[in-house]
Amino acid sequence: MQTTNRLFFVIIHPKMPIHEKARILEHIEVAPKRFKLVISSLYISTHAQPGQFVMVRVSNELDPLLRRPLGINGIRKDEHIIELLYEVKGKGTEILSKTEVNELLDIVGPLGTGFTIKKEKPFAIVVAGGMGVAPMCALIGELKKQNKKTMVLLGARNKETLLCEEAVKVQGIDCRSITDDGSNGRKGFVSELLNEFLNEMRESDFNTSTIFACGPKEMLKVVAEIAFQKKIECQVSLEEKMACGIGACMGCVVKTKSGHKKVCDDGPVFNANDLLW
Amino acid sequence: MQTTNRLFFVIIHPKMPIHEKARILEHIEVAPKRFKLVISSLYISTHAQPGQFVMVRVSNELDPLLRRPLGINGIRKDEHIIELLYEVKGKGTEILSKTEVNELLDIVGPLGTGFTIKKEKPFAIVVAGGMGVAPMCALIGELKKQNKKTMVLLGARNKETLLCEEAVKVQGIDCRSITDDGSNGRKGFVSELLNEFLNEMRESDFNTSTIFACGPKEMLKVVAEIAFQKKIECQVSLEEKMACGIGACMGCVVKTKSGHKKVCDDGPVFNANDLLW
Amino acid sequence: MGKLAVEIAGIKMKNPVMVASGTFGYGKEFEPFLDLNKLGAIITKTITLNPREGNPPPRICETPSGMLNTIGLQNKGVKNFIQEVLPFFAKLNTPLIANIAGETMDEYVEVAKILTREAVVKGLELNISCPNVKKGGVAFGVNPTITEELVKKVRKATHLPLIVKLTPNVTDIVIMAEAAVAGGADAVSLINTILGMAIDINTKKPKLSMTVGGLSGPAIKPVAVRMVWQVAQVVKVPVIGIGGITTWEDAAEFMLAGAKAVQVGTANLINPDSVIQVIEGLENYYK
Amino acid sequence: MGKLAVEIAGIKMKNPVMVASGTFGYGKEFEPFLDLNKLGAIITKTITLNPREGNPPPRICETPSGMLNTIGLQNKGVKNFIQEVLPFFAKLNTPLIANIAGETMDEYVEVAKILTREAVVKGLELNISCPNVKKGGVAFGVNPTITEELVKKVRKATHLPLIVKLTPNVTDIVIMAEAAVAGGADAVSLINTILGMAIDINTKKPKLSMTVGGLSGPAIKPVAVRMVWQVAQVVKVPVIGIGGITTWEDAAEFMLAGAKAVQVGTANLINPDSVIQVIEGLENYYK
Ligand SMILES: Cc1cc2nc3c(=O)[nH]c(=O)nc-3n(C[C@H](O)[C@H](O)[C@H](O)COP(=O)(O)OP(=O)(O)OC[C@H]3O[C@@H](n4cnc5c(N)ncnc54)[C@H](O)[C@@H]3O)c2cc1C
Ligand SMILES: Cc1cc2nc3c(=O)[nH]c(=O)nc-3n(C[C@H](O)[C@H](O)[C@H](O)COP(=O)(O)OP(=O)(O)OC[C@H]3O[C@@H](n4cnc5c(N)ncnc54)[C@H](O)[C@@H]3O)c2cc1C
Ligand SMILES: Cc1cc2nc3c(=O)[nH]c(=O)nc-3n(C[C@H](O)[C@H](O)[C@H](O)COP(=O)(O)O)c2cc1C
Ligand SMILES: Cc1cc2nc3c(=O)[nH]c(=O)nc-3n(C[C@H](O)[C@H](O)[C@H](O)COP(=O)(O)O)c2cc1C
Ligand code: FES
Ligand code: FES
Repeated sequence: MQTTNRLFFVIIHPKMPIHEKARILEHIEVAPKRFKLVISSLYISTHAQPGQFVMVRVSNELDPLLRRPLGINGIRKDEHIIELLYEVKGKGTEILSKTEVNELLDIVGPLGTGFTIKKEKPFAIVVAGGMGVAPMCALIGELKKQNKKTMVLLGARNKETLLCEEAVKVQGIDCRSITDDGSNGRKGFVSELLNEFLNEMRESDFNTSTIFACGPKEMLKVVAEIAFQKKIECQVSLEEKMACGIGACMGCVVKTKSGHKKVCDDGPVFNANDLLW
Repeated sequence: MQTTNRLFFVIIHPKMPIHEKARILEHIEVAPKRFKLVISSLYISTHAQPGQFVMVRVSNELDPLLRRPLGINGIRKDEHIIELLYEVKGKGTEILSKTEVNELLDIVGPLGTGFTIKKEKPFAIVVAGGMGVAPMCALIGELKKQNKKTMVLLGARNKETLLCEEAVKVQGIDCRSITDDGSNGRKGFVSELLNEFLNEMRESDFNTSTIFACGPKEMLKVVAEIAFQKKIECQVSLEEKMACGIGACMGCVVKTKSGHKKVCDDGPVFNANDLLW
Repeated sequence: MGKLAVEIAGIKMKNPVMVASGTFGYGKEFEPFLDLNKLGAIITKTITLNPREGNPPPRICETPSGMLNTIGLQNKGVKNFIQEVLPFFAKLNTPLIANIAGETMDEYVEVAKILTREAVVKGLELNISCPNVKKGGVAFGVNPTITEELVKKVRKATHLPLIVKLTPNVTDIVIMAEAAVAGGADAVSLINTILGMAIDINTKKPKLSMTVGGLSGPAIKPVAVRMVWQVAQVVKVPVIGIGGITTWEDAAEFMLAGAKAVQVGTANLINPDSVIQVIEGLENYYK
Repeated sequence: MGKLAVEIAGIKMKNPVMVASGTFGYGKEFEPFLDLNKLGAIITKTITLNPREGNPPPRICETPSGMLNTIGLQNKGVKNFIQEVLPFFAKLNTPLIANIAGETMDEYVEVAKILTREAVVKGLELNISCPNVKKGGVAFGVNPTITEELVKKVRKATHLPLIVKLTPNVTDIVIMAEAAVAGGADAVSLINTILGMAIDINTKKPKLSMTVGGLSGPAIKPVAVRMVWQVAQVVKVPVIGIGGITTWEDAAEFMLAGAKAVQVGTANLINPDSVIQVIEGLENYYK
């Protein structure tokens, strides 16, 4: 809630999260048990980078105690708005899903190290599985702004839970999708789409491409393996149980080639090659 | 939630509470931090006696953990409705105050041993201090039904928190009131009204009168002392911290001349003479 | 007998879900809410030789996801129990386990002997968290030598299945469990409440009349699961898990930690039908 | 200096509210949320002689009104601390207390010696919940003789104010506090986390990589208040209360139990500005 001395922190703190109560502007069930939250936050919308997240306090009581991490799904800087997209999994997200428009949401953010979009890489392949699509929407928007040639590959359990496809397509961005049960037309895993698309690509474009991936760990592993084989840069966004989200508790580490790294601070986005899966 | 074998329990269980989720029909802030809850409950409205209470679960989470005891303020048998009247004190009642019409309220009731209205006592003096008025409204209704000659004496901190006076008066029942700050006209404690009224009464009516009292412990003590001096029967409704409300945990005892008694089961209404204050 | 049927310390139960001592009154209070015949077993509130008035109020207070109590073993004594309470249980087909305590070892032995004569009593649970009057009020159950001696004495006094209920207020719960088993326990149950305290900052006084009390409820579940897991890896007798169980998932968690059965305590006070929810949930889970 | 100013073990503080070891990173992480110069003192995450990788993930899980952690004292060792972290604290006017631990007594002594040379370090807090490698991994802090010996050794190695942080996983916390004082502690702080455990019923595996972990947060507050109260009645040195403090009311409760100062732990992780709320609340309360 403290907002003084911001300028000072700009200098010493490249990442400067704040703790604020932000107003809910919209809250819609976009698919069964999947909700979109539209929130007013001048500060977070101004500073957020694709791949970053916020920590949400879902209750003022002591149970559930911990904040829930949710990726930033959309950044609408002009409107001072951020969007979250989440699935109801357990009791925290269940409580969250009951909050109503006009209520204040207690959030800390923007947090973490997001995706790195590099000048020297004109091609982007975005791979999202399930709710892993959430942070990818913000990324896709930024890729478009930076004129990257982007292919979006989406996987989900079924047609109903395949989110954001339309939103990507209306922006004129290439997008293919697949579902576990084939209910959207094609059956299988998103890694198949990736293999297929890489076969269509010119191999000479591989080293000027980046794969950005988010989704279940098993999916990320397969994607990372493919990227490694083809020598394509691969950035993956990981999930780990978190207490603080700000790098203070060391609770959220993953094993990397250079020791334990904090998902909330060093990540959530990591170079796939640095990880010990 | 179990409602089978009711008839069976009627026989072996004179008090037969149930656990149910009852719909909220109205929820109004009748005074600052004072709320009235109107709830649909066929079972409780049918069986409740004046002076009984319900145990309310204000949250599905584990904090706050315990149910909150609230007296039954109104019993509208024909409409299958009960009313509660409560003050926001701490976090439980704070959460309760946020529940909305049409939500289901998780309650156990009716509980406890209420007031005893005796054939041989045609005169009733109802003394209520502060939120102690809550269970008295149900009692007053019943006294009227049984054609008792009733005087209601109400005390409160100030005019704003002096509740139910109008509701009593429109029924044509005598009612006097007093406030700590004099903001309703007269300044002082409700025990003064009692002394005054007893002075107006014929002493010969004392042994055919009952004083029914509910309010802060200090007030009840004074009322009990007055009743003892004048040899008037006095029933007081007590409060004690409760866990179960159904007589199982022994958590809510008060000291009486015959040992520890459970407020939730032997009470909340006790004969003032039985208590060790 | 369904899939969930178990035998603990020789007591046959329809399912491994009991109600914990002191949180289920004498059973009667729960009749309006559930069918008592569905329970695995009913453990009574602690019974002592002589009637006890218990501690003065206030006796309970709420804490984050838990509660403190200092009931002080209020009960009308073993004789009254046999006369007034036992007949009710004779009509049920759920085994009744009598939880007992004393201020001296002799009192434990005496109560055990008296209850052993009662056919309705199917087992005894020893509450060793009780203050040992001869040792300045320190609980019996925090000393392994005293625990073993006490269990041995009660063991000699009864042929009934003997469950020893351990207190968590010790450095090493495994040593205490081993002492109970060495003394002749047929099963151990754990945990009893953890010593805690709360102060009202307005009155500046403790919230409980006796200053300290026993912490129970979901807050203590992680401690209970840990202790059950530690003990289950070492002792050969069945372990009964207790502490913060409010849902079938909690009960399953204790079973995975090594408990053969569980007891539902504080949850009964919050939702009087909790134990039925736990049983039905487990029936589903193990089906 | 305001009304709340205190001196604990010779360390002057603006107010009695510190941040607990391991829950405030190295302070920097909280700069965006609060003014570090407002705190009574900052306790570092535990520092060991050599760098430690800590335990594998998963390291934390949520429990009712609490959390379990098994960080495993991940830190880059005392040398790195002096080079990389200390300079930051040199710029603050809030006293820095270094929390230290070792796998052997010699390691404790060594770290204490090294840090005593650093002017920025205003005091030491001994984390004696650490497993004692020579004694099969049982924590130093569960044995009074070992505790006293350890404290004595560190006492000889440093002239800095010495706070001994007690573990609650003992039968009698008072004996442990007395041992620490006998060894030369200038203050005791309590409690560290309570051993706990949680199992995921879907995967059937423990939720923490090391199976057991430390329980912290509001759930343990009643246990912590009780222990602080027990210890404060007996020892002559200042008692620092820790355990589940999330509001100023909680802090006041510990002060009423006899604590001269408090530490805010888990609450920092939930609301990064918690400690400021606590300080401002106390300022109001004691005004
Ligand atoms: C950086 C990051 C970004 C995320 N972004 C999104 C998103 O945009 N949309 C979305 O739907 N989900 C996202 N998740 C997953 C989301 O945090 C969990 O689904 C959520 O915390 C579950 O909480 P619960 O109370 O419903 O579940 P419970 O099972 O009750 O949670 C219990 C505890 O486990 C933690 N937990 C449970 N699942 C996860 C998980 N997958 N990752 C981390 N912690 C977990 C909770 O935070 C809580 O502490 C993200 C996770 C991380 C780490
Ligand atoms: C039989 C009975 C009938 C009652 N009827 C009414 C009523 O009709 N209207 C009304 O406004 N209040 C009534 N009360 C008081 C009401 O129960 C408390 O105000 C309420 O429980 C406070 O809860 P909280 O969470 O807001 O406060 P907190 O202070 O957060 O509560 C903490 C704990 O203390 C208990 N507690 C706090 N105050 C009391 C109290 N005065 N009596 C018993 N337990 C308490 C709570 O139930 C809870 O367990 C009644 C109490 C009893 C025992
Ligand atoms: C109000 C109350 C009274 C209790 N009385 C007894 C008792 O008489 N004897 C006993 O052995 N345990 C007693 N206990 C302890 C419980 O049986 C149980 O061991 C403990 O509460 C932990 O389980 P829980 O968290 O499920 O409640 C009591 C607990 C509560 C809450
Ligand atoms: C994530 C985490 C890490 C901790 N690390 C340490 C540590 O390194 N050294 C230590 O002495 N205590 C450590 N603790 C214990 C806390 O300092 C504190 O004693 C305990 O958590 C109880 O206080 P709380 O309930 O306010 O958190 C840690 C606690 C947590 C939650
Ligand atoms: S969640 Fe605390 S360091 Fe990452
Ligand atoms: S509240 Fe449990 S016996 Fe009265």
